[in-house]
Amino acid sequence: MNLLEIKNLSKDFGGVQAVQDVTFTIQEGSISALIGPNGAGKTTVFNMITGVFPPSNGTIMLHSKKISNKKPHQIAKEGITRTFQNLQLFADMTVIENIMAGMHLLTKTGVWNAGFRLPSAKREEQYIYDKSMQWLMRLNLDQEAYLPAGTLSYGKQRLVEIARAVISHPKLILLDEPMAGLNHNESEKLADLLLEMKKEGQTFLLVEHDMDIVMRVADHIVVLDHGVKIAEGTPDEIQQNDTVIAAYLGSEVTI
Amino acid sequence: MDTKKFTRSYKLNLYGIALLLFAVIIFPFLVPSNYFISMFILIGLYGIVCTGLVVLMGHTGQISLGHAAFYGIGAYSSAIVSGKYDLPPLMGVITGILIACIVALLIGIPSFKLKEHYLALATLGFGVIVFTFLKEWTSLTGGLNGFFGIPPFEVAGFTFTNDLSYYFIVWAILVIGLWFVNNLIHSRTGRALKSIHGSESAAESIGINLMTFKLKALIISAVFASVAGSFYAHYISFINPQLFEVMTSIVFLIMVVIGGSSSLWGGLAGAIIYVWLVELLKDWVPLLGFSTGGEFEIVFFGVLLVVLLIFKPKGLMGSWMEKKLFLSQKKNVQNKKGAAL
Amino acid sequence: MESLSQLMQLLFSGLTIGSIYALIAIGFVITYNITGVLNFAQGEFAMLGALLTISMSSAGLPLYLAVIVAILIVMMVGGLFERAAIYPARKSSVATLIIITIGVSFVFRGAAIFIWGTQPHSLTPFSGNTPIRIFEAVLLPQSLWAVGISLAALAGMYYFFNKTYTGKAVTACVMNRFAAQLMGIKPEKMSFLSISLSAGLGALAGIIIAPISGASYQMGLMLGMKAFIAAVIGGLTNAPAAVLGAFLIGIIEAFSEGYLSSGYKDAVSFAVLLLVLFFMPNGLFSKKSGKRV
Amino acid sequence: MKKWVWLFVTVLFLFTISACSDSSSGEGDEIIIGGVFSASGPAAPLGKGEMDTVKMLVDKVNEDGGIDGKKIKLISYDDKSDQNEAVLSMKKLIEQEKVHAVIGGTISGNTLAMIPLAEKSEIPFISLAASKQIHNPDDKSSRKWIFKTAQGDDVVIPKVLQYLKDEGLTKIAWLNVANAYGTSGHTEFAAMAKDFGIEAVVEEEFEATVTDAKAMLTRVKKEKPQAVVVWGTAQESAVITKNIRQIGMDVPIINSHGIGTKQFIELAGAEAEGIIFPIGRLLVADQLGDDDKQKEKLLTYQKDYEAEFNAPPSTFGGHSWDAFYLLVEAIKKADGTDPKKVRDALEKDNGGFVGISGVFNINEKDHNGLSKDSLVMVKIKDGGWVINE
Repeated sequence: MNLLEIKNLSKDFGGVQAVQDVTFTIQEGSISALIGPNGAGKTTVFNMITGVFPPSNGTIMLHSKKISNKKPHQIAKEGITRTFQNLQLFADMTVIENIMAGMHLLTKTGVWNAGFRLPSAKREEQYIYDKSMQWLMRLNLDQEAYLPAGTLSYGKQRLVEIARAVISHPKLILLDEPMAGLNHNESEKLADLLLEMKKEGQTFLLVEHDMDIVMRVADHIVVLDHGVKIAEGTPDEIQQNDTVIAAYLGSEVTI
Repeated sequence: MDTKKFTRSYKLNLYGIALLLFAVIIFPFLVPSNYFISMFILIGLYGIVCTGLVVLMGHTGQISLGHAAFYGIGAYSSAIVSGKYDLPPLMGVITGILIACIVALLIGIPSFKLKEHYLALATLGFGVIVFTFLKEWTSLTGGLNGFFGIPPFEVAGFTFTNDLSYYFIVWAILVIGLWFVNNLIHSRTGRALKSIHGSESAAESIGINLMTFKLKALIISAVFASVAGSFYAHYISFINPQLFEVMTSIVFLIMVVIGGSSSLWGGLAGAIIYVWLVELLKDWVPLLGFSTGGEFEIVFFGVLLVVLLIFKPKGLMGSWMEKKLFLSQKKNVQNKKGAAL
Repeated sequence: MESLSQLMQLLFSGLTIGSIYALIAIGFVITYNITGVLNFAQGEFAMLGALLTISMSSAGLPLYLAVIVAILIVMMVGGLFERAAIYPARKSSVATLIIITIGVSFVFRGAAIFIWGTQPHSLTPFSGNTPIRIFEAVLLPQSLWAVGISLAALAGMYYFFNKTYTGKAVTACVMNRFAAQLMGIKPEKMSFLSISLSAGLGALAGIIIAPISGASYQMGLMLGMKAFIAAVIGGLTNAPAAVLGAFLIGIIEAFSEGYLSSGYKDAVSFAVLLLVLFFMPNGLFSKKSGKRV
Repeated sequence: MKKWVWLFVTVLFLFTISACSDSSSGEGDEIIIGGVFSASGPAAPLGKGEMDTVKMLVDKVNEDGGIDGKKIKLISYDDKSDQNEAVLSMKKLIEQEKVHAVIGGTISGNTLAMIPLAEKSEIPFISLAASKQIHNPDDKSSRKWIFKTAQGDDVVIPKVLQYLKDEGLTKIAWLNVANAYGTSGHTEFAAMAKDFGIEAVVEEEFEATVTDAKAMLTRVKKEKPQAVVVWGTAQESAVITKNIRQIGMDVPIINSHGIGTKQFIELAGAEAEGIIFPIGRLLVADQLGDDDKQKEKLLTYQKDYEAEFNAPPSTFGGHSWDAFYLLVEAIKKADGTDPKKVRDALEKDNGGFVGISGVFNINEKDHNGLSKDSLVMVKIKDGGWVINE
């Protein structure tokens, strides 16, 4: 079943065509990857999906519901969360608080209930805590739960960021270069985790430069170059696509 | 897994609040003079304003250079409702809260599109405009001649006439306020506010509406300021617009910054330090051999302020809390790791 | 005829005060862009400049010499201020830095009371007091001085920033701190230079206005605030725009005073500030976008 | 946890200590007088002279052996022109220093904020500020313990209006500074002008920080007033006065008593020439006739003050001279410092007291006791002051 449908998506920044007429779909329960040389427009597509800026043209549909032109927090409410290329953790909050903050959309205690600590607020707080702790234990981060997030190693911070995005049961998670800054070992582990979560039914869309990982985890790959989609298909198909090879050769990167 | 460690800072603050409550109750028996009581009424009032500001500045990361306006709105609402129209003082306090909320919304919606310096300037401008209203709307506020004859606060048949009664109600409000803020910052809303401070784009990505939560923080701090203003008016019984000038907003900001905006206690600590410092300088500067103190007090105060902030840029409580919590937890982790080996 | 003369009069008044704001506003812009600090003590430099000049000229120094010496002293004070207060705290938060500059302004004001007392002081106009009449409106020689000097200062700044090596280095720092560092320019040095330069400009503003309104220890605060507004209206990143903003604020003030009531003068300026911030957050004269919101 | 306990204990302890050490007073052989003056901040030009005067007088009285052998101890605070500081200082004086009476309150706002404290603690309080509300409030609240030595606007304004009437200047322009001083003058003016047949053809305000008011003055000029009244203190009034002449208005300018300092003449320069204003006799003491009751005291005060501070005294200092000697007289008559007796003596036994600000006729109904005869109209001539009567 189609989870996300992107149709004729375009974006121009004051005359510069960053993304042009891009169309692709994402299947529920799959891992899709958006690849392409630097400046291909991958992050621009991400930013349009997450509502950072509106598309100049085209539509984005989630479960056949139009979500283009919504604001970032509304997109999150629709069920799309994300991680950032340059880590955006709440550095002064503890690890567990970061993850608890990720539960924002699943909970609803307001200022009044929270401020006077009414029973409903207490119950909810316990629920948030338990669930966050489960994730931390799954990620093997429970030891670090009470450290300020900014003091963790890069790889662990990455995991915290993913946990924060995944904990609210989003329909789709966008990962912006999740492997950046990780060593080989860490990358492999993260890839395993993604595959594991896929098995549980989680859908991902990632932008990634590490082609080994992409080929390993992705079910479906979309290739962009100069803002235009030049190929689409399974990893095998993409690896044999001449246009893709040419584009990458042109930018002196080999697959 | 139990929540003991997670609620540690919450519990610590609760103990602190309980201790404060105890101190508040025994304090009047320890001091020999009523003067300290009235000094602590002022500290309490500033503490209320600054505790609210801590939510806005320390937790949400939004600066305000116009909080004297909310303080003034509370004071004048009480003065006008109870002094001019002879209505129950409690209604004045509530009117102040309502007006403060509305004004906070009106100024917040356009202002929170701005950041940092620009937000500071916008709130500064807002402060000047409210001040001008208080000054020029003479039929209602009495203008620069001031508003005198504000009746004492009164609720359920009890009239607050002496210092001690104001001391208790002001500090009771402050204790409740601290408890409220402590609950708040250890909740979903509090985490949302803190995440805005941490990273706006990440906060949005987990579904936090920046505008709504910034407005919530502003409204909370505006209500705190307004309530403090109301009780100031009833206590002193005379107010004039100059009390709510830009300089007062700056003084609130000074208190929060020297106290440490990242800690629950920063506002109160700042209020105590500020008032205390001014008081001490008044006594000490003449000892250094300067006859009329005024100008020297200002110079000393300025120097102390600069030195303090250079060495403790996060304020006194800020640096202390950080060290305390961070170090103890790091130790915990190391201990555990050691145990595991 | 009468309304024309009033119009002219308002314009003259606005331009005079606007030129004072302009000098201080340029200082703001320079300081803000190079150090990232919103300097609330900027207006105090004007106060120091004015009072120093008055002291020295009443001690018998010729006016031009008093002016030069005063500006130099204030520049040194500015440099000292940067080294002692701004530089050590340069990595602190916005609020902390604002409070530090406010703390410094307390020190300046207190010191001024100590040295000059609380009484206002006066300075004789630079060149006579015979008003020039244009369409029934009155223009004082001192106003001409004010506008002339601020325009000359602007030209001087332009020359400095675009033609001299040091000036270009400062400009480079504004545009890209990192790149400038790579080219061997030390941002710390630039920070020192920029604040003492702004201090000098502030002092000049204070000296010009002293014959018009007198000078006292508390004159800095409001001058500083207004110059602030001017700089922000102009866009804070652009000195010529700040000068335009300053003249605009001067004229708006004069007109709201002339046609409305002077009680609302400050509120009107700040209302203009809010409108600009809300609707044109990059300033009236700026084309760059995205930096403020 | 431990640190919390520490912190609070320390705070409490320190306060207690400083409280105990400060309240060392209470010995019966001293008369303790409290003072609260605005010696810094915006009102400093007024408050500094007041504070200095009282200090000088206390030393003088003590050198002469005190009052009935008892020395006077003065405890004076600078409220920095800030209301909260004033309230706290007053509180400290009453509660902690246990003063027998308080002199002070340089500005009306601070005085009004301190009044409830004096009333509640039943301590005689002599204010130096001008507002009518200080001794005769609109809301008729109690002012039993409050006295005042400055001419209020209810005294000064009639003097000015009388002058205008005598000169036949009936259509005038009224300009006041936008602060408590200016607006209270305006309120009084608006209430009384009609009784003297004076009409304000234009009324305007200007800021205390004004640098150029020509814009506003062009509007005033259009109304063609016969005279301009400028109600403000030295700096801003000088700017306005200069501007009036610069835009070519040649009508008489009447200023307020707030400009009675040499600074005004310096600031306004040549344009100060011919300005008329009401003021206490201190400024023109040397020109008074020998039959003038005040002359001798005025000259003595002038001489003493100049010797001590190397500057001429101001009329504001004069107010605190009056407050001090009224209090001294009252203490002598009350035979001690019992507040009630001192208060009664202030109210009843000070009739005809000759002071610096004028001749006081304090009674139960009037806790100020000055009439408009305590003022003279003075003209600025050749950079000095001459009596214009």
